[in-house]
Amino acid sequence: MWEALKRLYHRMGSPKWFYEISARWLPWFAIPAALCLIVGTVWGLAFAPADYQQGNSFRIIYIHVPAAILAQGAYAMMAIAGGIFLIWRMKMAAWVAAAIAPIGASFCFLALITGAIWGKPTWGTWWVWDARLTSMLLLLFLYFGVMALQKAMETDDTSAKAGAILSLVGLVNIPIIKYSVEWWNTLHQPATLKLTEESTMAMEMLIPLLIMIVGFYLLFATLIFMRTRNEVLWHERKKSWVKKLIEAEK
Amino acid sequence: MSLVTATIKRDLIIAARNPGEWLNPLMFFLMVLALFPLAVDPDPKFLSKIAAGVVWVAALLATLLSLDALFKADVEDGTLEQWLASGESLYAMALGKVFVHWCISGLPLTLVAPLLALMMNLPDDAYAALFFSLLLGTPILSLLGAVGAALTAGVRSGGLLLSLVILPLYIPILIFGASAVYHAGIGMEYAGQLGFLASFLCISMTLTPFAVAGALKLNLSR
Amino acid sequence: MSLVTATIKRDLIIAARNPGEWLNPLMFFLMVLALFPLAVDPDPKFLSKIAAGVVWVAALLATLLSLDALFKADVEDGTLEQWLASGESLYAMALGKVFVHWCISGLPLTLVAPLLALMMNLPDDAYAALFFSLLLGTPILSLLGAVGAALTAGVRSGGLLLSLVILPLYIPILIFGASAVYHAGIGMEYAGQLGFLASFLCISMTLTPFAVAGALKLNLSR
Amino acid sequence: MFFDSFAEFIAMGKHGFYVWLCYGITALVIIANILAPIRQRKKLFEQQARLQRREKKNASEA
Amino acid sequence: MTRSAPVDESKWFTTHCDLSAHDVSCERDDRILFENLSFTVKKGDLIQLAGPNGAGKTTLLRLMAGLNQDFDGEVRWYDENIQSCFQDYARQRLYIGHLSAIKKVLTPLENLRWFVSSWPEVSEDALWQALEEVTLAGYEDIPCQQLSAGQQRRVALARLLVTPTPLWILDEPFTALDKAGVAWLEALLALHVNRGGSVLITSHHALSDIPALRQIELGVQK
Amino acid sequence: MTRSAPVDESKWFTTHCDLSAHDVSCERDDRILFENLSFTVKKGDLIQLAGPNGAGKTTLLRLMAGLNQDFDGEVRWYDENIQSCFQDYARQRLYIGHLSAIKKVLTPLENLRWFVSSWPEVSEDALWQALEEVTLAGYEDIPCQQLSAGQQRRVALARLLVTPTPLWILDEPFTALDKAGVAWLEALLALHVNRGGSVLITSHHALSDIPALRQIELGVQK
Ligand code: HEM
Ligand SMILES: Nc1ncnc2c1ncn2[C@@H]1O[C@H](COP(=O)(O)OP(=O)(O)OP(=O)(O)O)[C@@H](O)[C@H]1O
Ligand SMILES: Nc1ncnc2c1ncn2[C@@H]1O[C@H](COP(=O)(O)OP(=O)(O)OP(=O)(O)O)[C@@H](O)[C@H]1O
Ligand SMILES: [Mg+2]
Ligand SMILES: [Mg+2]
Repeated sequence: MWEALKRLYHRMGSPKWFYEISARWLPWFAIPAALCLIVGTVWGLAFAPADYQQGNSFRIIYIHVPAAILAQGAYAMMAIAGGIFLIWRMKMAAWVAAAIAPIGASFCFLALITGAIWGKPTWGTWWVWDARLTSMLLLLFLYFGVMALQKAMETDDTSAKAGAILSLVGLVNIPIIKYSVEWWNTLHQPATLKLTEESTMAMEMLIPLLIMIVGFYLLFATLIFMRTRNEVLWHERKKSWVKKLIEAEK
Repeated sequence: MSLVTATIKRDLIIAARNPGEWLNPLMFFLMVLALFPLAVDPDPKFLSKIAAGVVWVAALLATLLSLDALFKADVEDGTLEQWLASGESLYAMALGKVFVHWCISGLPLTLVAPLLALMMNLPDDAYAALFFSLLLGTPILSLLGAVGAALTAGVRSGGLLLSLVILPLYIPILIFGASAVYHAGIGMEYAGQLGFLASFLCISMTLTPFAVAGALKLNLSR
Repeated sequence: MSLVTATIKRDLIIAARNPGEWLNPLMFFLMVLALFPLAVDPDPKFLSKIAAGVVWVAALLATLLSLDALFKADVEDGTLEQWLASGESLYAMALGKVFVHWCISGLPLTLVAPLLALMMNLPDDAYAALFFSLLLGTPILSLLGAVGAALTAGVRSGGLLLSLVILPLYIPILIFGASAVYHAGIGMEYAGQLGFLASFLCISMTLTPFAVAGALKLNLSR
Repeated sequence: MFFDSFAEFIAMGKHGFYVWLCYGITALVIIANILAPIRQRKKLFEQQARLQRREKKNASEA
Repeated sequence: MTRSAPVDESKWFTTHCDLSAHDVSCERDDRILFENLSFTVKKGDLIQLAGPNGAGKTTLLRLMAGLNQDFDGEVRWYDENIQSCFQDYARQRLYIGHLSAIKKVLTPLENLRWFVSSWPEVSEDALWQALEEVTLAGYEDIPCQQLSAGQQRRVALARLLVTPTPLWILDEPFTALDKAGVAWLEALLALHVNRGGSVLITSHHALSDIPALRQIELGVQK
Repeated sequence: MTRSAPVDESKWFTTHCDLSAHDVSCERDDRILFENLSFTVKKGDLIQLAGPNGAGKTTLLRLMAGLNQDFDGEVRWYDENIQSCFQDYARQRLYIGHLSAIKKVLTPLENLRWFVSSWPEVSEDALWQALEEVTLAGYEDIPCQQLSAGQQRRVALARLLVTPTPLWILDEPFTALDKAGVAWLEALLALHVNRGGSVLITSHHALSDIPALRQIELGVQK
């Protein structure tokens, strides 16, 4: 078991192996992702009952919540991949981290924008400085910082290392940021505007949500594969296997 | 193609290759906006009262920070020296550089400010005023800022010095810009403030390039 | 004398010869404070309410701007390379540089902030809180900022990038610092916030130098 | 189907605008996320192919 | 790096050089660098400014190029003060200083294109040829930051091949060039002098092979 | 600039140099700079890295100095990887790169003092003597920004006279030196090699006079 894991780890370190295997894996993520997203969307939009309080605006939940969950998870994944790169010098990890950043940021943006749009009919305002919302906004800032830094560095190696260092520092800070924002919020904020509490959701509402969450995860995986494959090609472009690949394409 | 247009084109190409040049001021703008509710008070009513001022202060600071790099790279790599050696008009060069700077900082800022003002709960009536006051005001910020940037281009830790030189000059624009938005928000007339900004824009468009040209020459006569 | 103490001494001498290095952050602090009454509302009651937050925001921005130069000069003139070549601990070097930075930015700022808070009509009870929250908070700003400064030292227009990288990390300090002052102003307990700042200071004093050392190495391995 | 008619489905009570805006933006973001790596890949292939052609030409000249 | 693509020399330039220094004196920091220096640069002259470090070679070169007005005496172009006919003068001389004015994010071709934008008669073909001659064929489309120090200098020197000016003013042009590069540049200088051009140059390198060479020795440093 | 003040050479250093490269390979941007390079630097060796611009001389030098870890193969100091005995190694070699690590606001003496702070045994007197030998007597108390390029380089080179290390690693040390300076440095290198020291150097300058000289030719640029 341990040996098998170790072998997998070493193989994951091999870009060529990853490139070849990911081509075979991609459809196994992409097709279920599309299915889940389509089924979940249709179910959520057309078949799930309306919320008795919020009416139909509640259907936004089917993208809002999956996007919010993923945006947070993606940051942790990016930081961990960066850490693996820094500690074990595994280049694949750096490329995965670089691939995650824009995807995570766009999901973060989606969570924010769908939340804001949802806020208008429910709270009568696009934005309030609620703890949850604020910490999501700060997460977006963290993503921006990492991406801007990666862009600004001149060489591939420094860009990967700088991004990794910053995302690790950010990861350590996330709980602190979250704690401070929540503490701040409970002191300042009149508790009138709150996200719906852990409402006991009806089954017909919950199942499409779960399907959407699974769909978003699969989509996320697909996107990471696609981007990481590009990173592999770019960084290995002078290796003979990539050269052959490119020649064969013509 | 003259050296002026060639330089404008070149600077725009550089900005296009470094998206950070125009994205970073925008992100900074957003972040500074977020500081206030966090530090002061997130109550929507309160925010709606300070929104006009805070949005303007944030826009001003974002412009200020982006100015640091305006001439510094050109001084350090010798581009400016070549410009001066070419015998072409430094006045035109100054205007060209400011134009490019505004395109990559003031203009995007003006375009997104109304969106971000939503977060500050800006009164509905004030959006037009915010947009137009920024549209007239940000070019002035770029023009005046260019004077400071040119003066401090040769200085090592120029960023902070630049702020000190320029902030006092920015005060009138800040006052008129913010008050236009504030007055619009409480339903009052704000054409006067915009008029002031427009006329100030005309004056600074004609005068500041001279100052910029003079300051740039200073950096070189060593 | 070891290289660390020699460097601290040298940097302090440099700061003494360039008074701008420590005066500029102070003046910037003052100017940002002055912007708010002008842009928002000069009513003393209103000011007294926002004073805590605005003073903290201004202190944060002043620190941010002074960070840009922290490692840049050392990278560009080869000092850092020599440091690395010397084989001495980069961890110690990072701490030493941050210490000097705090001495010439955070410390003077902490000392004058109570004076300037007078202008913002800060409630009488809040002065002690302002002083102590800044005394504990500004070293954290310097420490976290050093990470950003080290990461962006090799980058051309680093100033803005640095802000983007660092601002989100500054939020908890801003929140606790400003709220300590605010609560003191309305006669409430603020030991909790100071406690948070103190413990955060301890954590960042032990951890950030590693990140700084790692980031500095990046700038050299070319 | 929860809705009685297609028009009702589009209207979503009074919240049609918000719901459809959300789903529209989401669709755009997802499509952009899918297209970006595909275009990146295409560009990479073209660029590298051009480079390899040039290298070959240089090698044969030398 | 041979002169593979000789330019059509009959058309190379229409005016000839007639630059003269009259009693030029200059001091920096209480120290007289040179005093009452007079000399002329005419058709076919190759003048090397020699002298130890800090003698004032760069200073003299810059004031001859019209980039520095902080001196006593007069520099004339065809009997007119260079400042009063600067536009004219600038089109007749090419100045390449220590700094190469290369933008790192742009390609060699884009950089060269900017350099010659004041000379609309220079064709795109000529630029490609020039880059080929400085052995940068194949590097035309690579950002300059990926080139070595010597290669970047070659991009700057490629201007010598495309801009039709009779007078070249060059400050340490041999820096960072390898042996082949040095030989090529020497040959180019000889060619330029032979076809009736003039060169004013500083270099610690011995330019012995060119018969037209004249040296001006600047004061010994103390 | 003669060797007026010879140091007590018997005490100059206690260890000798034993540095070896084993199958070192390095590539940058798709291009192999060198491959499977092996050589040793022993007592009395003077090794010059030669090759055209962009051949990778600086890169090789930096990795031999332990400043760059981005390569394949191994560099050893007395049969131990330099990274694992870095502290030790660092005290036995002196690295002077392109950048001189001179702080412009400090005087030559203060700069030199910082350089030697890791060697407490170096006396203040030795520093004065060293500055005198590089013909900077009288300039000890003048801020370095008022010195010319060559004079600043001399301040950096003065370290060769005071730090007792057997191995010198020098990147283009002749840059900006005038003829007297070049002769002096050549003599110093010969002396160092004669007394049992070792030198690893890059220079486009021909070091013909020193018998111990060995050249390592790096690949031709393409
Ligand atoms: C810009 C505004 C908003 C942001 C940034 C935001 C952010 C978040 C975040 C971070 C989560 C947590 C996901 C998780 O980890 O479980 C979440 C969940 C949720 N949000 Fe929002 N939200 C916003 C607006 C809204 C609005 C207006 C509503 C509805 C009135 C809403 C309803 C929900 C619900 C029902 C959940 C899932 C239940 C839960 O996990 O507690 N959100 N949102
Ligand atoms: N910005 C300045 N401020 C004050 N003095 C200066 C400045 N620049 C140069 N100098 C002084 O002018 C003198 C001449 O400098 P210059 O650069 O012309 O020398 P150089 O002959 O080109 O020397 P090198 O061979 O080292 O390039 C130097 O001694 C220097 O002290
Ligand atoms: N930061 C960098 N990123 C990418 N490539 C680099 C970098 N620095 C140098 N190179 C490449 O490495 C090669 C070798 O550079 P290096 O500076 O070692 O050359 P050199 O032999 O010292 O040349 P010179 O004689 O011009 O100083 C160059 O071709 C350059 O393109
Ligand atoms: Mg000179
Ligand atoms: Mg080199």
